[in-house]
Amino acid sequence: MSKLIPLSEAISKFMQDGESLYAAGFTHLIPFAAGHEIIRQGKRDLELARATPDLIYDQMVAAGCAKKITFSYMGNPGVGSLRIVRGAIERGEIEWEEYSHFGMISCLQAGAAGLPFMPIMPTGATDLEKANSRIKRVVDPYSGNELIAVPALNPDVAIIHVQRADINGNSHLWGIIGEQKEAAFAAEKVIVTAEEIVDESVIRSDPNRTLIPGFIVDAVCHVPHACHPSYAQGYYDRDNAFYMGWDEISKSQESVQSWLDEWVYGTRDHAEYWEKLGKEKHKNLEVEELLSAPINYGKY
Amino acid sequence: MSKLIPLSEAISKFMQDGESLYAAGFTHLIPFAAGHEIIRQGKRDLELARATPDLIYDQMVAAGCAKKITFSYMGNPGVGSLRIVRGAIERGEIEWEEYSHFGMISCLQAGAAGLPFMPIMPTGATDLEKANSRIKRVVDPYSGNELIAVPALNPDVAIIHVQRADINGNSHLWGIIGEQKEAAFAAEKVIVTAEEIVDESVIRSDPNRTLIPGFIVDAVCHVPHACHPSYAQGYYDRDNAFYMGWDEISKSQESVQSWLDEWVYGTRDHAEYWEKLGKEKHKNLEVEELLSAPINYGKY
Amino acid sequence: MTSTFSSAELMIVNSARMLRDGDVVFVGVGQPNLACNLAKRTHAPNLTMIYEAGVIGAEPSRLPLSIGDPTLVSGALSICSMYDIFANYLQRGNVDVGFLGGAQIDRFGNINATVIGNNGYAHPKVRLPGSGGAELISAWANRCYIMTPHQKRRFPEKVDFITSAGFLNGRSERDATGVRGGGPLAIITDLGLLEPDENGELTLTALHPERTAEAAIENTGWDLQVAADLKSTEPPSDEELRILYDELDPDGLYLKRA
Amino acid sequence: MTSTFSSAELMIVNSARMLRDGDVVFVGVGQPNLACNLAKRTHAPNLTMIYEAGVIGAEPSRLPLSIGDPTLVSGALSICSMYDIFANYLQRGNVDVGFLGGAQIDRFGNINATVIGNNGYAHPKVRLPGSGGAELISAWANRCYIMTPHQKRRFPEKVDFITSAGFLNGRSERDATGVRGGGPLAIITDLGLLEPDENGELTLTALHPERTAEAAIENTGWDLQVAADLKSTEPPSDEELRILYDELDPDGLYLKRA
Repeated sequence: MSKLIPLSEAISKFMQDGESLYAAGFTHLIPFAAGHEIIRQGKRDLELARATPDLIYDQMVAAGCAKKITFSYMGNPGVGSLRIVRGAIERGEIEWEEYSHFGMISCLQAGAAGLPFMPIMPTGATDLEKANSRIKRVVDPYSGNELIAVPALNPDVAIIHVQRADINGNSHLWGIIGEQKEAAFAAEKVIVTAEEIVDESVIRSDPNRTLIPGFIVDAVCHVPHACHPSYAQGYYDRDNAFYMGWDEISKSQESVQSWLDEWVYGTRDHAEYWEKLGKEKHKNLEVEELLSAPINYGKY
Repeated sequence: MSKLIPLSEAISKFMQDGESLYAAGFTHLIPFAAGHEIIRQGKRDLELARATPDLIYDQMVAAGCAKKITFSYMGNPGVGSLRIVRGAIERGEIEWEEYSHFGMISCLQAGAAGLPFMPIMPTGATDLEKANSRIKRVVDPYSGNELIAVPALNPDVAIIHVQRADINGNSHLWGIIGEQKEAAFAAEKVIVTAEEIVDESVIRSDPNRTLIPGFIVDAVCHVPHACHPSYAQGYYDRDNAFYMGWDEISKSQESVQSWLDEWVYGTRDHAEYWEKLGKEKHKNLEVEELLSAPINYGKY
Repeated sequence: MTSTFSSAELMIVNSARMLRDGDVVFVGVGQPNLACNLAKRTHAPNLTMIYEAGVIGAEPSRLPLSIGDPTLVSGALSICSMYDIFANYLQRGNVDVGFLGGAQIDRFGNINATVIGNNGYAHPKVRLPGSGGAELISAWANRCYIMTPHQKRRFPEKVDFITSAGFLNGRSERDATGVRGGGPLAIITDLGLLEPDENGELTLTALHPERTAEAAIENTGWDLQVAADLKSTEPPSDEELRILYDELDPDGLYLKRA
Repeated sequence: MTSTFSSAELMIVNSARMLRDGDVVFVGVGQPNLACNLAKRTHAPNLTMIYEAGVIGAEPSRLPLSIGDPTLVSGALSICSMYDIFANYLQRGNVDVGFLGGAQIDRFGNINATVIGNNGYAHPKVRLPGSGGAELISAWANRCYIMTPHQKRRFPEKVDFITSAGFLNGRSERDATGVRGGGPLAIITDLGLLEPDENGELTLTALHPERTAEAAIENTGWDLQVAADLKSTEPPSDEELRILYDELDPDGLYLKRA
């Protein structure tokens, strides 16, 4: 039974005001198109979790979608500060919950594995633990030593962008695979956006590449170039100029608003957004082919 | 710096009497050639750990290599009983430590992750926990509920068979990938045997396929058909007839001894063992090609 | 008396009928595998089969002979590690159905696959293979089914060792352990069906064609209760048998034609 | 006074020299990345570089601009998940060296990358990006090096918030926490090197060419001790500078030619 629906339908059906969201992708395959659609649909009071909020959550916070943000590194990767989220925290306008990267990912891992917590070895740094009451201690029953414990994160919705999926949601991902698998298994509902919708036979030709099985997926959406200004390995490059440009745009609420007006509210969908970027930008982000050596599964 | 050495040298250099061993591979890529070489070299007092001891440990126990066995399913897969190990346990001739599959694999996962234990949700079955004092309880700091805890397993040596590796030990594996990665990271020393030694460029063409990075590997050995009577996905089939035949052979110590004399002590190395199996067997185990669809990493 | 249907036919066909379309099933080789494939080719085309070796959505072109058979891998939908299959699939609650078997099954559906004998675990009279995945399937799959021939030695009042929890000493005791799965919903034998009553005690609720309650009582190690509304299972249909013999096991590896 | 060598040159070259052949280095982008690549092309050809995005053994064909740059991926040796990179690599003890930076570094090498200001964590005057991988690198890498310009505001007596543990209030306090890594071995600044004494206090142990102890003392927020055997670092060689400018950063993204 096909789960292929337009992104706008997936967001309106599966992402409700007040729910928690993990838009996955550590520095790669960041699902910007879905984030923009959430902004377009005016979702409110979301609890946003991501190891790196990145520009996607900066934009969603700027658009007023969020009441809380959970993160482990709140920067503009390779550029500097993430001005909107930072400002909201400094002014006390948003709730936040903070971990180290491994703390954050261990929360997701616990959620994916059906465990209530994950242990972490001591790090000596206890100030964050004092500031975040969700970080606790657990006693190793073998040595009697105290370890750090972090709680399971089970977001209501995970959004995962993948290079290719079939209409049932069976998904191939490659390149940096940060926490997509963990987010998908941790979440209650899973929305997959994909660069390409392929025949099931392509998925079945390489089952080791399928990090997300279709039966845990609720919706599959065909959204090429969904990650701009992030990237999809093998499909297009990271738009570093945009990441640097955002540092300027995000310096004032006015310029952010006018960017949102033009690029998100002012476009019907991601196809229009991409079109609007223009041929030259498309060309700049193009990437030459570099194929993997095939492997043989054998006919048995 | 190449780590490529003959299997006999790898075993004599890195596997010492009295050490613990995890020969990895859940139903697939079982490193029989290395097990046979351990028998040939007359290693003694080994602590053997494997989720499924399978025929490889049945043979090593028969040959007197083991003082202890740790396992989670002690059967001849698809056939029935694992007679040698079973007899040794029934007669009290060997120490043993037992878990469920998830318990066993959680021990390895803890070992790989550098944690002293892993939590497991309650299963209601407490008889094994009463029998194995290494299985403990840990209190979830969030709910106050008791969970099961299993201790880290960090074997002295892991032996991992892979489809292809470069001379530095960077290894591609596919098909069933049970616990090879976990065993490699959990162990103090890692011996890789490989169907094929390939150029580093083949490995680098598909980094997502590299489950084991070379820098944790101590020795790489080129041993084609190393898994017989188990199999290597895409290279040759499982020899089901042998698995069934072993059920007969292992009914008496005499027939086991004569099998060992002929097939292990009587062969110089695995190449000779494979040759001795004969052309017809080789042909029976052959497999037709079925290639994966390639993926594009892109030139950046 | 020669029966119209073999024990294997009755167990496989009735197990297949327990499955619902869309179920995610944790399955082993042999009879459970045949039951799942039969269901998939009849009333449950959207069944997903998961093997503990980490294979999801296999479409084997030959009958698999072990849970790690390479024919399960080529053309499967997904493959994951053993840690992930038990954690992300089973422990997380992504498995609807598990199939179990065992040397002993007791009055409350507890299963022994570890040791036989009264000398305890450390001095086994007969050492069995042990849990494998069974302890976890019985705890965490939403529904469990047990397939077993109906024999007195397999159905003791109390098992010598609880490898996999059924209802322990009664349903309330299982509930108190906090395990997520619902426990055994039915034992499918070659005589009929045993289902847990409100207290978790296995009672005879249905008989297969030509089988009798007397035979079931005689071949059970406890005082088997018979349901007031004892039912009869539908005989295996021609179509079910055709699929089994012609499509699924043409070489007769698990099924011998009567 | 115009210096012969730029601050960036001095920090990168001296950081590179800290690395040993065969080291496995957990590295970020920017200056640490240049230091590692310089070491690999000079005295440490067998260096393995690991990025927290899960990339092992990258051979980028262009200078990476973020830790998730696709150029790190194409042609890398291995890629793993974020959980695995922190668990199996860093927590397990497979990382020899980590590079760190931070807004504040104090007398005992503790680092603040979280909040500036005296109102506490909940009411930050300046909210910084936070830990990312830093808390874990400082705890679990066998050796840590900190690269930072030598400025008084970066070197307070005590940091406002400990994001990453150095020696806490002294070496014995770090030891008592049971963390596996050895802590910061050196702070490489644009003036010289600070190294921990037996108590874990950072002291000036070496000066770069044309730099003075007075400048270092003046630009440090605590009473900086100067080692009795104060050394001088070797000036960057022509070959080191050639590799940096011609091979590693030909477009001058991180390095501006004097």
